[in-house]
Amino acid sequence: MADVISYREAVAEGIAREMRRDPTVVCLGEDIGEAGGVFKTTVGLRKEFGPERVWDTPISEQAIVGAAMGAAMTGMRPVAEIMFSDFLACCWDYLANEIPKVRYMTGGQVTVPLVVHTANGGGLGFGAQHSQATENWAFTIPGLKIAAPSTPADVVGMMAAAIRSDDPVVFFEHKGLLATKGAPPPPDHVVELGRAAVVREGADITLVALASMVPVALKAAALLSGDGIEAEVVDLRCLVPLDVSTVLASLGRTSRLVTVEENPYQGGWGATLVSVVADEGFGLLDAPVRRVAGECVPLPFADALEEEVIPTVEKVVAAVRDLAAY
Amino acid sequence: MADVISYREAVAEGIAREMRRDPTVVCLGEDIGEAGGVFKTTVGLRKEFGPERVWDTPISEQAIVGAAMGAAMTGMRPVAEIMFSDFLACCWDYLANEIPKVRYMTGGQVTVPLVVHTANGGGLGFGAQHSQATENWAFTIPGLKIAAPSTPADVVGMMAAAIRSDDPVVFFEHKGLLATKGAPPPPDHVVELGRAAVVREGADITLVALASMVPVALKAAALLSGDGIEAEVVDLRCLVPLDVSTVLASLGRTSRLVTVEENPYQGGWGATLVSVVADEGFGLLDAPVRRVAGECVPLPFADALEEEVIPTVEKVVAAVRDLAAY
Amino acid sequence: MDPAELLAAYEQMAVIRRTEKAAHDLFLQGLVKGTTHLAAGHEAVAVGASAALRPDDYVFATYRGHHHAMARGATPEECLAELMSRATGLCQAKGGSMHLTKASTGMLGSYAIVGAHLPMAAGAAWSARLRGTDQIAVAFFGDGATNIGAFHEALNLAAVWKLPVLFVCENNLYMEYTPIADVTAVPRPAADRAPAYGIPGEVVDGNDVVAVQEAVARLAGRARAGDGPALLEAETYRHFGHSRADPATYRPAEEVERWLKHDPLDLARGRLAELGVAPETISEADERASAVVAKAVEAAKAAPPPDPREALTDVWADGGAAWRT
Amino acid sequence: MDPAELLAAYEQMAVIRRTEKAAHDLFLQGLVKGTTHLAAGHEAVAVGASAALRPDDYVFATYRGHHHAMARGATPEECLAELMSRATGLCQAKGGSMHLTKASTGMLGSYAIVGAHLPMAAGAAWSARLRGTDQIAVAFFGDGATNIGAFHEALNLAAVWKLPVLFVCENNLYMEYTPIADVTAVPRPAADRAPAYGIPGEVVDGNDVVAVQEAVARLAGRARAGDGPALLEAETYRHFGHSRADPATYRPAEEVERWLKHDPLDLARGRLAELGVAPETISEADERASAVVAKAVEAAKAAPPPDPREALTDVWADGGAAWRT
Ligand SMILES: Cc1ncc(C[n+]2csc(CCOP(=O)(O)OP(=O)(O)O)c2C)c(N)n1
Ligand SMILES: Cc1ncc(C[n+]2csc(CCOP(=O)(O)OP(=O)(O)O)c2C)c(N)n1
Ligand SMILES: [Mg+2]
Ligand SMILES: [Mg+2]
Repeated sequence: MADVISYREAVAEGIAREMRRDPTVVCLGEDIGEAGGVFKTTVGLRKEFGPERVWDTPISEQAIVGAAMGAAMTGMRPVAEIMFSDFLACCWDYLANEIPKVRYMTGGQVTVPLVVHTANGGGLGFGAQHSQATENWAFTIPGLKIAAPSTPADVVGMMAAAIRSDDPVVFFEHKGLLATKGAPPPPDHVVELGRAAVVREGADITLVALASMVPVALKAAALLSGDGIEAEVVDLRCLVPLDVSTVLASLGRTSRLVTVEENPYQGGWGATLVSVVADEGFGLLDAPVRRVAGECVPLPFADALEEEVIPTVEKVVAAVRDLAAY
Repeated sequence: MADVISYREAVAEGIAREMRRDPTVVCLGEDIGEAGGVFKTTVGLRKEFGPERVWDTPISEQAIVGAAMGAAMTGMRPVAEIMFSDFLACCWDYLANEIPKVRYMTGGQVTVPLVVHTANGGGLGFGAQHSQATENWAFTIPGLKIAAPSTPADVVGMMAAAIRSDDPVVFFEHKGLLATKGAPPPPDHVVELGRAAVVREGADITLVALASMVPVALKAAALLSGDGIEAEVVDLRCLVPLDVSTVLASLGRTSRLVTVEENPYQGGWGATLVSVVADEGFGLLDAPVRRVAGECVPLPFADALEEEVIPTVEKVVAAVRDLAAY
Repeated sequence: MDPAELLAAYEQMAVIRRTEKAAHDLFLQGLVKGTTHLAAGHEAVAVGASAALRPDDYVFATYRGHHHAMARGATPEECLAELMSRATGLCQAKGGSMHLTKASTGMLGSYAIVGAHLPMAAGAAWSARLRGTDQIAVAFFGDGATNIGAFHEALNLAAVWKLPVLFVCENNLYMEYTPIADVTAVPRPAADRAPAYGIPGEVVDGNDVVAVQEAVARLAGRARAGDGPALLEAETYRHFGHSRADPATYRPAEEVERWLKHDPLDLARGRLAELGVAPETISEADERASAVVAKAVEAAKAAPPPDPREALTDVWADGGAAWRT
Repeated sequence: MDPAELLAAYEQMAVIRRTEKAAHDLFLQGLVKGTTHLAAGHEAVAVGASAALRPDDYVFATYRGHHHAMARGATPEECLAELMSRATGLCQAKGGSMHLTKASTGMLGSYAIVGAHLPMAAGAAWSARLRGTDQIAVAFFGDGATNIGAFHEALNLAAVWKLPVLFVCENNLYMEYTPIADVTAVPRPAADRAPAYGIPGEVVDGNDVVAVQEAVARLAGRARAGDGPALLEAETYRHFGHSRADPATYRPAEEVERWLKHDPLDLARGRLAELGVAPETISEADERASAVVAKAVEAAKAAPPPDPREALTDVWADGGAAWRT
């Protein structure tokens, strides 16, 4: 394996590793076969595993995810691709009403070990219907596990955990990170779902971020360090299970919290985290809690406009400076 | 008009009033015509306005809401019924990606004056796929207005505002309130969207509730009064626009906040409200903020189980007592 | 079907009919909460199809699915206990009438979002093919489901992938209260759509258990042999209203009468007589059915309610419901 | 089409072709961000259909919709300015290539979720009928869209309600990179589905602007007269890849070659010659088209970027974006 691996390659690598060890892992989605996926995140799978394990589908998001569900209930571990996470809306019934509920409503008779992986997020000028960070949609639905890695190694390790999970996992791959590179994952790399990572230590404030917002938070932390403010940065990695313990532990050290979220402020995941903190961590807080989140508007096309809507390093720095002055 | 009107009758009355004053108001949905709707919330409309204004549809949620959108863009004010709010998942693309975005993404060229009204919430033993409180799904989507009245008069007044609104409104009618009765609305009753109501005054704690949780909060307040705790109860009435000012003003008086939400804790609307308060209202808070919300599980069928999942008066009382002791 | 098979099918239909009647009565007595969608009148579809399937085949049904659960081996007691919110219910009282499921016999659930289970059935068939078994999957659904998007997507995918799946429409002429003809562009909501997927589309008398059994056996054989999916439209009628206490006044009296005269149990009795089965033999089957259901009602009534703590189990495969760590 | 009409159509197609070429070049130069889906090769569908419509009819298109915007009166400058994120863009740079819209001429948007606009078009047609105008609505979509649920729901609703709406499929043989034949159960993804909705389904040479104009005129007349919707499948081919810089290597060389020989502009030129239009007249049209597009490129380049504050406007009808009070 090379010295570095891209996030994009890590997706295919993560899936391939599991396909090698478990013959029940199969892939389905639009243009994922010969073409290797629109984001090239399934390159090589068709070649290595053949058409009986890597299936091109029609443009039928309901059939893709519904068929994955039926297969998962009957002994397979399907990995379904929904090209852009915005399109989860086209099969939302399966994500909201079927997959996460069937185990519970049958009194535990069935399990649904499947992964829906999808390209998430903005910043690339794809406009209102191809740029959303929709992890918070999934977060409204009990019964879904939610993974959103920020590094190539985590992509591989969390994909392993997701595919091995007997529970349904929605796996968000951030479009803005696809080209980024990082250390390759060791063999048999598995990152347990529900474990946040403290990716930078600091005593003054806790920044909690996810996916593409992790590098944003880290850049902001580096700038703030110049001001003498040392930020601790927590990469949540998963929304469900939500690693509240790691966040509260960090808050115990810093007493201040800012969430950095790409999804809109209204209904964003950070709100739930903040509400836990405002309850269980109230005594730890020395200052208001702030959320740097997407503006409550659709995503605009022009980059000059998109930057106004998605959190940037500058916005995070400004929020932290403001709080530090509290 | 009678002395009292039921919440159920208020829905039909609210729609009828607008249909009388504006010929562009038309209704469409499954079984809404002759049958008067599965919840009998459109009784009488077909008779009064005829089949050219009250349209029965196939079981095609996407076509229903998509057609409403096309009609709204071209001079009509459609009122589309989605029978149970769980089924919003079947047309989520329209609610998430089309209706709330088209105005913005065309640079303001079009407007979408439509109402999607739907029966929401649990407590009736309808099980996992017919009992959800899904107002928080809509709350993840910028560009939708969200109404969820708790009294018959508000149903009529908010329906008037919703139908007259040039913006799309999702109108949640709570199944558990349909049979409740209340004072009839005066003629020309219009309740502006985005105005919460303080439905009980109290100096010790603020309870913020929505729809069926308003009577729950009021009952809890009455019990707490016996303990000498006077709760102020705020009926939010809308999630968008969200009346933060009324909540902060109440908090200024009480210094303590509990949200009472039927939707699940994870991703529930109260989280966003709490996050605003933990930021802008931090200085007002004397105690942790608590959210009494739905458990993070699907809705079970048996009432003994459903009661464990949906907030009850007892749970609200316990949360408040606990906080009061802080 | 030979006389013994037909008699067994008849008895199964008689059990279902009485269970549905019991469910109706229990609903009116307030012992069944929420809602029920009774399948009295549809018995021959479930029983005829089941008779043509293998025990390891998969079945997916709708909120109107009691008959399918029982045809695949769920006992009246398990079903009624579920409806009555008892701990002994088929889904431990977590599912209710609309979600009867017996996974151990391949009855993989009843789904209450119209049409949603058609892609699932395609997926189960895909899985069977991938695992190299020759199981098939069957989805049962109503006429109303033929106008929803998931129907179209499932049929096309199943056809393109040549999946061993049957789509069996129980055309009972109505969605909830609206005649299907008022909202459907073609006279046969299911069969007339088959050409759009290049698959066979057949119509069968859904009240004739033998006709259903034969049609399903033929189409199942085709599917098992690798010749792909098929659509079967079974004409039938519901004896009760759509749900709960719906009196179904939207249905013309003479239509109801005509269909009640074309009762699946009567038809089966006629066929049994033709095959020379003695009237007493049939009566005995009826009596056994009555006894089973009467006992089931009592047992379900006597069963305990679920432990409230069960509300917070079985979200995840580990049995728990924790969403945070 | 008489010679003057055909010449006008030709010139419009020439303008579209050159605009698409310009968009491609500007994308490669980094002046167009995000993505583009060029319609070069599809011009005759848009121009032929537009020639058959009334100015007050409604048009709904897809992310591959530049040709429809221009055929309905958007200027190359407005379109290119939008693609180049300029304040003067058709949607003030908030929409981008995938969402070109010119509501003032009834071009009610380009939608980037496959199939989503078909129900909208049905709704616009319903609205026309309710308002008692005799406008019609037309939805243009790709072959790939015929397998998504919204297609099915829209067609059935339109048929049942007999709405004045046309569904025009631009069958260019591919979804993104996958041949439509690999994932569709019938040979003609659109036309072969028409019987499932009891409506006419026709196939037309989508590269022949005259044939398209005639077919649309006929079906539009039918719809306007109250005879309901129709499906038209226009066979065409895209000259560029699916999007951005896709080289489309998944397409066999001889297939590409065959289609490039069947170019809509060449076909129109041939027809013009048959009608006796002089070669110089055609060349003049070409030159005018080139000049218009060259000027549009310069004007768009010179236009200012949008005011960043525009990011927070136009969510609501009052022009604002406030979600709280
Ligand atoms: C997506 C969706 N829309 C609407 C409903 C409400 N609903 C439940 S049953 C039903 C009628 C279904 O009719 P049909 O498919 O003919 O089945 P039947 O009840 O006649 O067996 C409707 C509209 C639903 N459950 N799901
Ligand atoms: C619901 C949905 N699924 C997938 C996509 C991604 N996607 C964009 S264009 C496209 C291919 C569409 O093919 P077709 O309908 O034939 O139109 P064409 O691009 O050939 O004009 C796909 C799969 C999408 N935009 N929407
Ligand atoms: Mg029916
Ligand atoms: Mg195509």
